Amino acid sequence: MTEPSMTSPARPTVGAPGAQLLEGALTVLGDEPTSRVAHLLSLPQELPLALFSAMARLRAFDERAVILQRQGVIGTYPTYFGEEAVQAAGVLALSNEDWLFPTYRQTAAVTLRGCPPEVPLLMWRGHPGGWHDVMRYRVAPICVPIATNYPHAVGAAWGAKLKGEKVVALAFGGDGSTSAGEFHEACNLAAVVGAPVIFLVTNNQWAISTPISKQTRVTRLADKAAAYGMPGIRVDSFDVFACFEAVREAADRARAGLGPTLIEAVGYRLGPHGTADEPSMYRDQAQAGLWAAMEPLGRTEAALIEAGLADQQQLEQIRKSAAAALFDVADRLAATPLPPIEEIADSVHLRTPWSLSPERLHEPKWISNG
Amino acid sequence: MTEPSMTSPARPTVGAPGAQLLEGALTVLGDEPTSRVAHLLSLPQELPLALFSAMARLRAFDERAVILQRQGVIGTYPTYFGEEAVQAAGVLALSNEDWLFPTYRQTAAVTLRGCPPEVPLLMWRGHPGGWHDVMRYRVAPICVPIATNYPHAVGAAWGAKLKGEKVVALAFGGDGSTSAGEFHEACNLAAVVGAPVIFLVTNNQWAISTPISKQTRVTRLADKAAAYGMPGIRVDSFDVFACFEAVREAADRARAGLGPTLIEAVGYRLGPHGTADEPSMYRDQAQAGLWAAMEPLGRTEAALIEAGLADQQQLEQIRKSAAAALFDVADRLAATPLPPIEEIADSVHLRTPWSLSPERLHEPKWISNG
Amino acid sequence: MQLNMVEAIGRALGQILEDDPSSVLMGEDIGVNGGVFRATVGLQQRFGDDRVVDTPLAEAGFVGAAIGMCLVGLHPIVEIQFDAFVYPALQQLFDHAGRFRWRTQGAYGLPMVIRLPYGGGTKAPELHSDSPETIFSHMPGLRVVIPSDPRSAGELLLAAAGCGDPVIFMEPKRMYRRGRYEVPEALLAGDLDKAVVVRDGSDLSLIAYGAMVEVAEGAADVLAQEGASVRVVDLRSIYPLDRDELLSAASETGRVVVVQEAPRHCGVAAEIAAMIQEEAADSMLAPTLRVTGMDMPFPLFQSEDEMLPSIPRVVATARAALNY
Amino acid sequence: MQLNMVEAIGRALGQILEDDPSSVLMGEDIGVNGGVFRATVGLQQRFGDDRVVDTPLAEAGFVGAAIGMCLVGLHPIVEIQFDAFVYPALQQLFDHAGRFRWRTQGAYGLPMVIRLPYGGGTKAPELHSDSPETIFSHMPGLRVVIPSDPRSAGELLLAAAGCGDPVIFMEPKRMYRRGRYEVPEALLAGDLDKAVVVRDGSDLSLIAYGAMVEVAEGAADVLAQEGASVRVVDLRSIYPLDRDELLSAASETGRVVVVQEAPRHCGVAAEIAAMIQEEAADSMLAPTLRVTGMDMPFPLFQSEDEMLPSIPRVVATARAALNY
Ligand SMILES: Cc1ncc(C[n+]2csc(CCOP(=O)(O)OP(=O)(O)O)c2C)c(N)n1
Ligand SMILES: Cc1ncc(C[n+]2csc(CCOP(=O)(O)OP(=O)(O)O)c2C)c(N)n1
Ligand SMILES: [Mg+2]
Ligand SMILES: [Mg+2]
Repeated sequence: MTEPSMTSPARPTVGAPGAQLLEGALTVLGDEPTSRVAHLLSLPQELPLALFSAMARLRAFDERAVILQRQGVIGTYPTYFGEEAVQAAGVLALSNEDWLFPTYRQTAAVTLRGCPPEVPLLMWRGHPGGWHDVMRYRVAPICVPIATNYPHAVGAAWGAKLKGEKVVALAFGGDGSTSAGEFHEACNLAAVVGAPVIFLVTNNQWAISTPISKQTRVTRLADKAAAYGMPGIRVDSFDVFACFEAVREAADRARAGLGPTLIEAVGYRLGPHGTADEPSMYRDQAQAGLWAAMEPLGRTEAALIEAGLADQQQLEQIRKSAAAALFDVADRLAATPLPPIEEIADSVHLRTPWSLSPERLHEPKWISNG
Repeated sequence: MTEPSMTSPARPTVGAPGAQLLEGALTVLGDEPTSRVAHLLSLPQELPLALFSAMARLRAFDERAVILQRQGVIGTYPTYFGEEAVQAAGVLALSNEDWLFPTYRQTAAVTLRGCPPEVPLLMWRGHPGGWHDVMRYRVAPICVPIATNYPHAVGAAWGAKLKGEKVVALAFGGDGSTSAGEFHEACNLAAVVGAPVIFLVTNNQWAISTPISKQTRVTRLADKAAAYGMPGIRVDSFDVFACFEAVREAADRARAGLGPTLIEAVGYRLGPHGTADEPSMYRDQAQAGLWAAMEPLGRTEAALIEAGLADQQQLEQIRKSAAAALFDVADRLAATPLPPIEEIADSVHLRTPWSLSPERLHEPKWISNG
Repeated sequence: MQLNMVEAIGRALGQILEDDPSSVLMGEDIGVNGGVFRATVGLQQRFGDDRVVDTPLAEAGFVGAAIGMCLVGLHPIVEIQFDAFVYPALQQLFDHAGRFRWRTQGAYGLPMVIRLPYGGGTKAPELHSDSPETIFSHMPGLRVVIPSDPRSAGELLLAAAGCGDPVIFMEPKRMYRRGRYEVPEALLAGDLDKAVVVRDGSDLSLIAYGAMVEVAEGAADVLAQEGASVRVVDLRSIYPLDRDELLSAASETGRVVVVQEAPRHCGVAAEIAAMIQEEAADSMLAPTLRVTGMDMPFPLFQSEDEMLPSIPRVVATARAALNY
Repeated sequence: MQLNMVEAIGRALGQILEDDPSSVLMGEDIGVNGGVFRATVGLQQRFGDDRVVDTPLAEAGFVGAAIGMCLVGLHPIVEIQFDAFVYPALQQLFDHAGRFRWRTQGAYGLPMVIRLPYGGGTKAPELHSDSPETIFSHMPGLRVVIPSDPRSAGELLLAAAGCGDPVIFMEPKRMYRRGRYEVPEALLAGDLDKAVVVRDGSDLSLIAYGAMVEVAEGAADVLAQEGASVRVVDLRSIYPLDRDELLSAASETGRVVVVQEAPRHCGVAAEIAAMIQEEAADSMLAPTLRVTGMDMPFPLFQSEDEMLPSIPRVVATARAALNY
């Protein structure tokens, strides 16, 4: 479950497919050891470990979810193995007043805002308790239809701006989402109205089985920002410190009234698209395996140790306690009662229409002579 | 009706709002007189006059249509006054084998492929005879919903390519259309599959009352091409020779297997959005009037005379006969019988379903006891 | 005061902007230009361009943005320029607007209104005459409301803006300038769920909505001359239906004709007919008949009167029901 | 040979690609990966990536492109990955696909098929279980076809590909792997307009389609044990409806129950009930009753069996009709 901790913080050999995409992408861990260490030491004291802990929690959730799926406790599950850095940085670089717009691939991001992990797990268990409290966490419901969360983020950011609040919105997305019309409409609208929004697009080079080369002809998704007159930033998606800087800078710009930013977090999908997907059907898994060295927890660990900010044991402990917190989660899931359908029907409208009233839900109750 | 023929071919004073947009746009007429003349003389002998004639026919149609609308012979009509150069060049730079995808603003373009002008006029008269023969002219039905014609053009071009035919497709559109998702999806798809398609976008700086500054934050629409990895060309929309070159080059590229091109034809909407629109509600019409000097027929006339390719009288004659051809068009429109609704209902499906059969169209015929 | 429908809508919008500082109007050309139908004339001047916002040409984008605005406490009212131009936004409406409250287990709603000028009868170009209410009423989570006259337009728009859930507010554009009628100076929110009996009668009920209410009333006049006492019910709420009023009309008159300009197959009239025969079968003296648009694209305008239910078609169908 | 539904669809697609050199398959992940449901497995290898094309993630774009392909003589068959993901393409389908033949005054059609895996019962995540057939059948110009078993899937898909007009071909994904049944080695095109009586009966007719046919048959078994002779009709064509078969069922059995998993309001069952009472009122011994999904978003999967019509619900409703 845990990765070899001897990973180096540096970037991988160019042997990995598409590794050249990392060239020119913002990096901290890929820098010279001295500047890498200097960067980590320049950060607010708690931050490096906080980022690591957040990633460890995300990892523990993901690993547990995969197990729960195999055990039949939850249904199909989209693992995000390897994308913890982007998510942790995306959440921690913003304040809790800021809004997040996750997709199916960031369902645990809300746990970094304090939501119990049972909640997103209930979602994958097909249970309505899986919908977290949107207003409490300022995290939108997870979004399944690709790219449709981008306009929401623009609206929230723009709305906050209209109200004179200094709130930023961040939308997550993938390389595939950039082909969809709503990505375009959202980026364009955001730029026109100067919405304080961040489009954080993880280019993991795959949309299910579709490689980035069949998705778009440009090799750098960040170049798409030019079409909207907004900055496009490229960052190493496996480098939590670089991701943090990129998001923080974009948030600063946004708060300063300078409008939206597109961030392309460059990487590679280390795992399958989801538990129902079989990548060996469509890609060379041995080749793909060359990217494993970039796995962000191991890299961060190595860097933290190198900078003297933590020792191996301490980090191991963080990972272990993150995992431990989820050992009995299956019991908690099982213990969560399913609300009756009448209650679910009653949740659709503020004033429930007659057709969704308990008496009308099942035909025999109201059919004459039934 | 006809413009002062003493117009100069050159570009207007910068006093016109947004005139700086023309900077860097491809031009022939805006060049030095010597190179301008040289260019015209370098063209195939018939071409300059053919372009002028095509524009004259488009102008005559447009002027007649506006009159017919005032007379109540046709309904709301979207005039394209000032956009004749883009349309004439778009049609003439391609072969008759190539496909055109017009919007509501290019309804007469099909007449340059031999379709009688009554046909598009019948469209605005609300008569089904207004649908031209799509396969005969290789011109798609006019497209009202903004940007939805772009994917069609991509499909036609891509399809031709898959079939091994050297056919090009050209889609017309406006500045407003670039904000719509389907513009993006079409451009991206075209670039990925290398479809031989030309996106010919007229930036007339207005989408009804919405100025380009509220439409997008970039000032050059052609810059959007970078997001797709295709070339973006800017051309003076009032310069028929420049437009011709731009389209021809894009078509050559497409036929050579080099994929799509985005052409931004830069200009200004000289007239209202349509006959129901009142531009003085939302723009300074006096300022807007400074663009009138760019009116493309006058400019072309001046250039043709300057190059010794025609004299004033000859050109006047071309305009007059174009107008004359439409003098009695109202009678022809009136003489076109309206097909009965049963016939229209029968045109929806190849095998007409019972619900659209003549007996079922009007209730009383089939209702029991009716 | 005497207002036509579009003026009444403009007034209601002004009142909403005045009373609710969180309300925002969005749409294409609604600012300086006041909208292509002039419903928002003067509002940007009055309330500023932070409250009355021109958007780029991107219906999915700005309907999606309206959803996001709700999250931060705004109450957006979105104008779609014409009926058919809502189609690019259907994914946002079906996948998000209609599902938000359910996704918060009932806790939070999206207080947004989509204003949609719709329907035929204005001699407009293609795709400017659609009547897509069925698709909104079938896809869950959306309320669908259609006024028929200036006063109901104003009152229902206020109610829609205050209802706390997304409302597709469809405005029969053919009625926009169909004469001025009395509208109270200060509008009060109407009842969003209620159909209204616009004229009482005991022999037959005509159920209609939007521009078809006027047609139904015209038909009722003709039938009255033939001695038939005809009730006319203005549906107003397309989803949810006012079941009580519909079943009363059915059981009290025993004969029902539903009029809709949308295509027939799976239209609102089908739902009403199905419901009446399910729940009031014993009272019915005749089948519930439908006068509807045809299952075809709305014809180019020279033939639009053939598509649109007319007084003669309604009268003929009503006679069939009366003689059943 | 014995095939399940998804294999039968794959076979039919292979046969189409083989017989019609103008046919092209398009969609997300249909090439190397063979589609998320594996319907196209092996086809790209067999026919090349010019015939079986992976598209970018842009449903409006590639459905629009399919329309353009038709103009140059191709016959595209588009796979949409899951039901709800067709919504971005609705504008293309409503504004263009459904209107093209009418826009050519009947002269030219678009020979395209949209394959849409749909419906619940597979314990899938949100927005992977919708049943949007109503919206396609209401909006003019589209044919809507739904098979219920491997053989009808293969035969109707062939018919759809050959019909000359756009067909929304909805595949009940819950039936994809519901056992293998005999399918002819060489498939022949089925009849696109015909409903099929899957079992005869004289006391009551159950009308169903897609995955609901199996449920209706299960209910018919139960009712048979109670002594009721129940006819089961598989609708197959959602638009146009097979009026003759439906009216025969109604008038010959006098009692009808329609089963659909889509929400009730304005569903296909409403249309059928409305039509039967309009046209067969005199033969009916009971109202036409409906067993449907509820007017709410398809619930997260733990509750999906509450949404989906079940054998007990159909039986109970049938009993109500029988005892009427
Ligand atoms: C509109 C829409 N079409 C199709 C799908 C099915 N689908 C789910 S994930 C996915 C690929 C997304 O790829 P990408 O955007 O790169 O994100 P990733 O999964 O790699 O994180 C597809 C096609 C969907 N969810 N929504
Ligand atoms: C999807 C859609 N939304 C709205 C409209 C209404 N509409 C018609 S023309 C137009 C402006 C188009 O501007 P532009 O693309 O610049 O083209 P132009 O009219 O200037 O030629 C609008 C909003 C439409 N036709 N389609
Ligand atoms: Mg991806
Ligand atoms: Mg324009």
